[in-house]
Amino acid sequence: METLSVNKLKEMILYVADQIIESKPLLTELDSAIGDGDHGIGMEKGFLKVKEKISAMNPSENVYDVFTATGRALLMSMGGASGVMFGHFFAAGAKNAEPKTFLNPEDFIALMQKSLNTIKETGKANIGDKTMVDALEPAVQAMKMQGGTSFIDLFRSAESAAKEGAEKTKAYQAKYGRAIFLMERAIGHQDPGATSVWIIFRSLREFVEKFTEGKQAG
Amino acid sequence: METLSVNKLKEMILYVADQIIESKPLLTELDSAIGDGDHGIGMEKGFLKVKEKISAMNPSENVYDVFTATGRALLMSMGGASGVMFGHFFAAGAKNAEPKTFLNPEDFIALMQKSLNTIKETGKANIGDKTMVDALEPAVQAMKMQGGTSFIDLFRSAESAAKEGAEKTKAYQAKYGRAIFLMERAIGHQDPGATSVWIIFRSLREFVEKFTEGKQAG
Amino acid sequence: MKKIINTPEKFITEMLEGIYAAHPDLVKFAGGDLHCLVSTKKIPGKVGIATGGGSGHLPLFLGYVGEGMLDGCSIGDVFQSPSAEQMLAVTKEIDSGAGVLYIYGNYGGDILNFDMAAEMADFEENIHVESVVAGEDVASGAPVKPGAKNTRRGVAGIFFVYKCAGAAAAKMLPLDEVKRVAEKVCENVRTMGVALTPCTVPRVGHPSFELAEDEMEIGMGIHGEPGIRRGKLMPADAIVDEMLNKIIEDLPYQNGDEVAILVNGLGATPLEEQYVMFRRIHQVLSEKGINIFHTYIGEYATSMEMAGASISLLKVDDELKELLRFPADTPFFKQFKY
Amino acid sequence: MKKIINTPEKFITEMLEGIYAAHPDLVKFAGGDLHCLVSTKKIPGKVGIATGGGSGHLPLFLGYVGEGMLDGCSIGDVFQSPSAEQMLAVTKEIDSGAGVLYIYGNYGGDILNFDMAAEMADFEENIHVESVVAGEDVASGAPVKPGAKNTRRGVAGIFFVYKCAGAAAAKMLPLDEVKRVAEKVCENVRTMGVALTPCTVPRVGHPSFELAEDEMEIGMGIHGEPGIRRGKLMPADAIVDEMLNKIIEDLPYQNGDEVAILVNGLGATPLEEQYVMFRRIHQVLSEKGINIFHTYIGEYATSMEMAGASISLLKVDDELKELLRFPADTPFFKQFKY
Ligand SMILES: Nc1ncnc2c1ncn2[C@@H]1O[C@H](COP(=O)(O)OP(=O)(O)O)[C@@H](O)[C@H]1O
Ligand SMILES: Nc1ncnc2c1ncn2[C@@H]1O[C@H](COP(=O)(O)OP(=O)(O)O)[C@@H](O)[C@H]1O
Ligand SMILES: [Mg+2]
Ligand SMILES: [Mg+2]
Ligand SMILES: [Mg+2]
Ligand SMILES: [Mg+2]
Repeated sequence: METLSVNKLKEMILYVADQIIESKPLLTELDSAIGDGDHGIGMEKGFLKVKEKISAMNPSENVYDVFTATGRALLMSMGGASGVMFGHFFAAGAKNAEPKTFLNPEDFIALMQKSLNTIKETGKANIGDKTMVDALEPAVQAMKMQGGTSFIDLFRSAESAAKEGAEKTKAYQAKYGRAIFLMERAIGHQDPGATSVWIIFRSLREFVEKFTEGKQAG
Repeated sequence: METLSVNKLKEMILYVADQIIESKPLLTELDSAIGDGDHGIGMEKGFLKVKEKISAMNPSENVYDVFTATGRALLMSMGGASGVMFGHFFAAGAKNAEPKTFLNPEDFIALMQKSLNTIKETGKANIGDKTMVDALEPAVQAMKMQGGTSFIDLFRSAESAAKEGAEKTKAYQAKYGRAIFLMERAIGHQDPGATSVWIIFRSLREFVEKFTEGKQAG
Repeated sequence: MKKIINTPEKFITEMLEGIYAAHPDLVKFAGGDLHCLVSTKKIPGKVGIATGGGSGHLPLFLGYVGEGMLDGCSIGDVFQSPSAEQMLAVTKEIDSGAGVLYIYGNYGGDILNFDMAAEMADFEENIHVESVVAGEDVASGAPVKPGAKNTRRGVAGIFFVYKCAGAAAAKMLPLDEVKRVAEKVCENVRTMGVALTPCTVPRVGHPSFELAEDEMEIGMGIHGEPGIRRGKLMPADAIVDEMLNKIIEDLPYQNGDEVAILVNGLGATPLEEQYVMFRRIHQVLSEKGINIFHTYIGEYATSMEMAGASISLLKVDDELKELLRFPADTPFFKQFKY
Repeated sequence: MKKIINTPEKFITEMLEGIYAAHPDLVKFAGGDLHCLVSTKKIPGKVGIATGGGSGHLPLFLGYVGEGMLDGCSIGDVFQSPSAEQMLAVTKEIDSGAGVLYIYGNYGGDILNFDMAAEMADFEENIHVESVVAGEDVASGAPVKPGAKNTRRGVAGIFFVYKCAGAAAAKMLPLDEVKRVAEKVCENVRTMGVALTPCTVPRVGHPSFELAEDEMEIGMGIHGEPGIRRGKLMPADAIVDEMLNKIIEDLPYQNGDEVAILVNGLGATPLEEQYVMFRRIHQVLSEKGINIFHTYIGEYATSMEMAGASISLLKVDDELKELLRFPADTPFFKQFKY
């Protein structure tokens, strides 16, 4: 069974950060249709802070410190409900977790499950409310079904579930965030936060694929 | 040659007041098209005050006191540029006039000429500027052409010149008052102030006609 | 434009009823006429200051009646001069022996009526009345030549005239001194406005002019009087630059001068945008070496729901600075000594 | 909607640059971040009061930072909660040993971020933070049950919370007392709004909702949140009656009660119309035997260029009256002792 070192994990987070920053135009477009147009900007701002913090992070023997630093950077810098939600995405599951020098797929599933719980508790959103939960909850389910065999399989299943979940949000009316005010007019548009969740899982999968290829090649 | 006593003059002014008050809807309509819609209201307010003041006027031996009281009532109560202008219409020509117990047509022509001068001096408007001057100046000219033979002829000529003058304002762009802001869009609409001038002369003519008929009958 | 009113006919009367109900401690009406608003506080021996003008410009004009500013105001219908009788009633009420100064904007109807009122106050009531007519809109006429008639409209800059003359009167200066201060402010203040949308006089029911969705008009007056240029809406900095340059050239305001600034919203333009404008004003003045003594920002002279703003600059010296610093307490403008 | 801005992206930054340039004597920013606004005056031993929230509501929120009101404010983008980090920076700057009270409106993003900031202030900086969340919009949820979670939005009524808590802090009351006062105001204040037109978030570029030319929405929130009834535009008196009845029933306010009133313009609605509304409020309250202690009218909490207004009633007792009377001096709200 695979594991990820603290350093590898940092690399992975930095890769995710770059992908999110690159997706700014798409996220802006989605949030302009049903929100206030700032989701791309907010995520960019947050993940720039993540890059700064992760690059400057003190040496650590604990993988959960990487998740905590990432979540905290988002939470502190983004603002809005989404700042807190994406903060929890990374940090909530790491809270009080037993320190580990290597992360395995099972650990990751447990972490994401805990994060999802906190997000739902704090934000009160459920499946069908047109939020990031619509992508995250199926992704967590899919990872649990898949089981902790390999990161590549784990992230592939998470990505495809998140993608499907994000696409389904087109059919929903919003119950949280700015899109509420649109009522039925939000229908037909994909939720920006759910889209970000999909981009995160897609980036994780891409990173691990490259990493694995690299290993096979090297 | 005819003359008008102080009492007859009061009656005449009261008759004019009633006619103006009755014309409120027309004046409102005209001012709504090119102004702020209040000319009818302003004239009604002013001539209600005229009725009050003339009815309560101290006995006087001087016909000019009637004109002064009328003009002053308008000037004090109406507000706006038109309050002052219609005030002058009645009062300016009576200023410093030698007291007379009876008014003859020549006196009236002189009075109106003086009023016109003051109106043009104060308001700076000339023929073609889309104001009451466009009705008043031709009316005064017509009365002078007609000469001081009888009030009935005098008022008939004034009325028809004022009417024609008021109609001509349709072709003009405004240079004074609210209609300025409309620029060329004011074209096609008749000036409310000029229309009031016409109504005044029409009422004078009607009053004298009735009075004359009355005399013939009585 | 949608309005929260009952009927256009009752609009101003009901507005005034609201004013008296809301501020019974500060204002009352004279001569049994709601249109004749006076301060509840009358100071024996103080020069009375009266203003007047059409409605639709709140807080102008009546909003500045109170301690340290004005003593009374005659109120016309929307964009309409009040009558001479109304101004006379205000004059009689506020005179306390030291005479009355009229300060109002350069509009035909107002001049005609207030001159008449001044004449009657002088002749019939033996009240000494002096008048100062403010006209500082650089977009509305050629620069004023000494001795010549001022053809410029009076707009938001009149606030500075009220403020300084009001302080001078509160300091118990005599009528000729208060008048001198008012004239000094008039000579040293300049304004320029920009309109983005029209407004609707309730009785008329439709906007007084039209501006396309991507247009603005630089120099438009507060009743919609034509400005100096209609064109495509520009970025805030470019709008400010165009307005400010016209203002600065006019007096002119020069390197080393000290100024008070008024950024005034015309009605629908949010305060946020006025601050974006002020940011640029601050930059430009810094570059030109013109020092900012004090800044006023907000709605000081509106055109109901018109979108747009105006900028006024007042060149100050020690006397005007002292008068600007003086406290004021009115329904709409309050200032601690600073 | 046309706006006087440079670019939507720079709107709030440039607005803030304008704020600091205009009021250097009153406000400055903390932590090197323009979004962290604090008063220039720090009083040793005084409880610090911080607020925060999205932009687009001036004078809310930052406009009430000053003597007798608030000490600091974290500022988000348009209609967007500021971050926990920003609120923390404000908190650190304004604490002078007596602890800090957060007062803000009941919005999801704000609660999440400010709770986080409070936690970090407590744990990492050893600053005692308490929070009072205002939610008084009767159109946005069922009446608050004791102990239960308040689902109502916070709107213009928060002004009263700032005013009273600010005065309590200025009187050097301890944190728990200032918090008690803030909670007492929250319990006794109720608000209801009406919207006539939408507003446009600059970055989005189109209005957040639509209202037909003859429609209004009673109970709409200041970000365009759905109200309780959309219908044909009614006369001012009928609008006031509908809003006021909902407010009065809710607390309820009763015969013999004394109230402070806030009539608040949402942006494009002229002051004239707000006074027409107040006229009716005054009539209705008189009929019901509810006494008016003091009236505030103007723009206190806006939605940029939205047309509409809100009415807030605060039931007062001797303590709240004394606190309302206390003077205040901020960029946007000044009050002499009355
Ligand atoms: N209560 C909530 N629970 C979960 N996710 C939420 C919640 N509120 C908002 N979101 C997510 O945040 C996204 C919007 O993010 P963003 O645009 O950055 O913030 P804002 O809505 O404050 O402008 C939405 O698309 C949604 O997925
Ligand atoms: N300077 C002027 N000289 C002569 N008449 C004028 C002048 N200004 C306006 N008027 C007249 O006043 C009329 C408008 O009157 P009214 O509606 O009562 O006043 P206001 O324009 O102030 O609303 C115009 O139709 C015009 O005839
Ligand atoms: Mg957004
Ligand atoms: Mg008119
Ligand atoms: Mg008029
Ligand atoms: Mg946002």
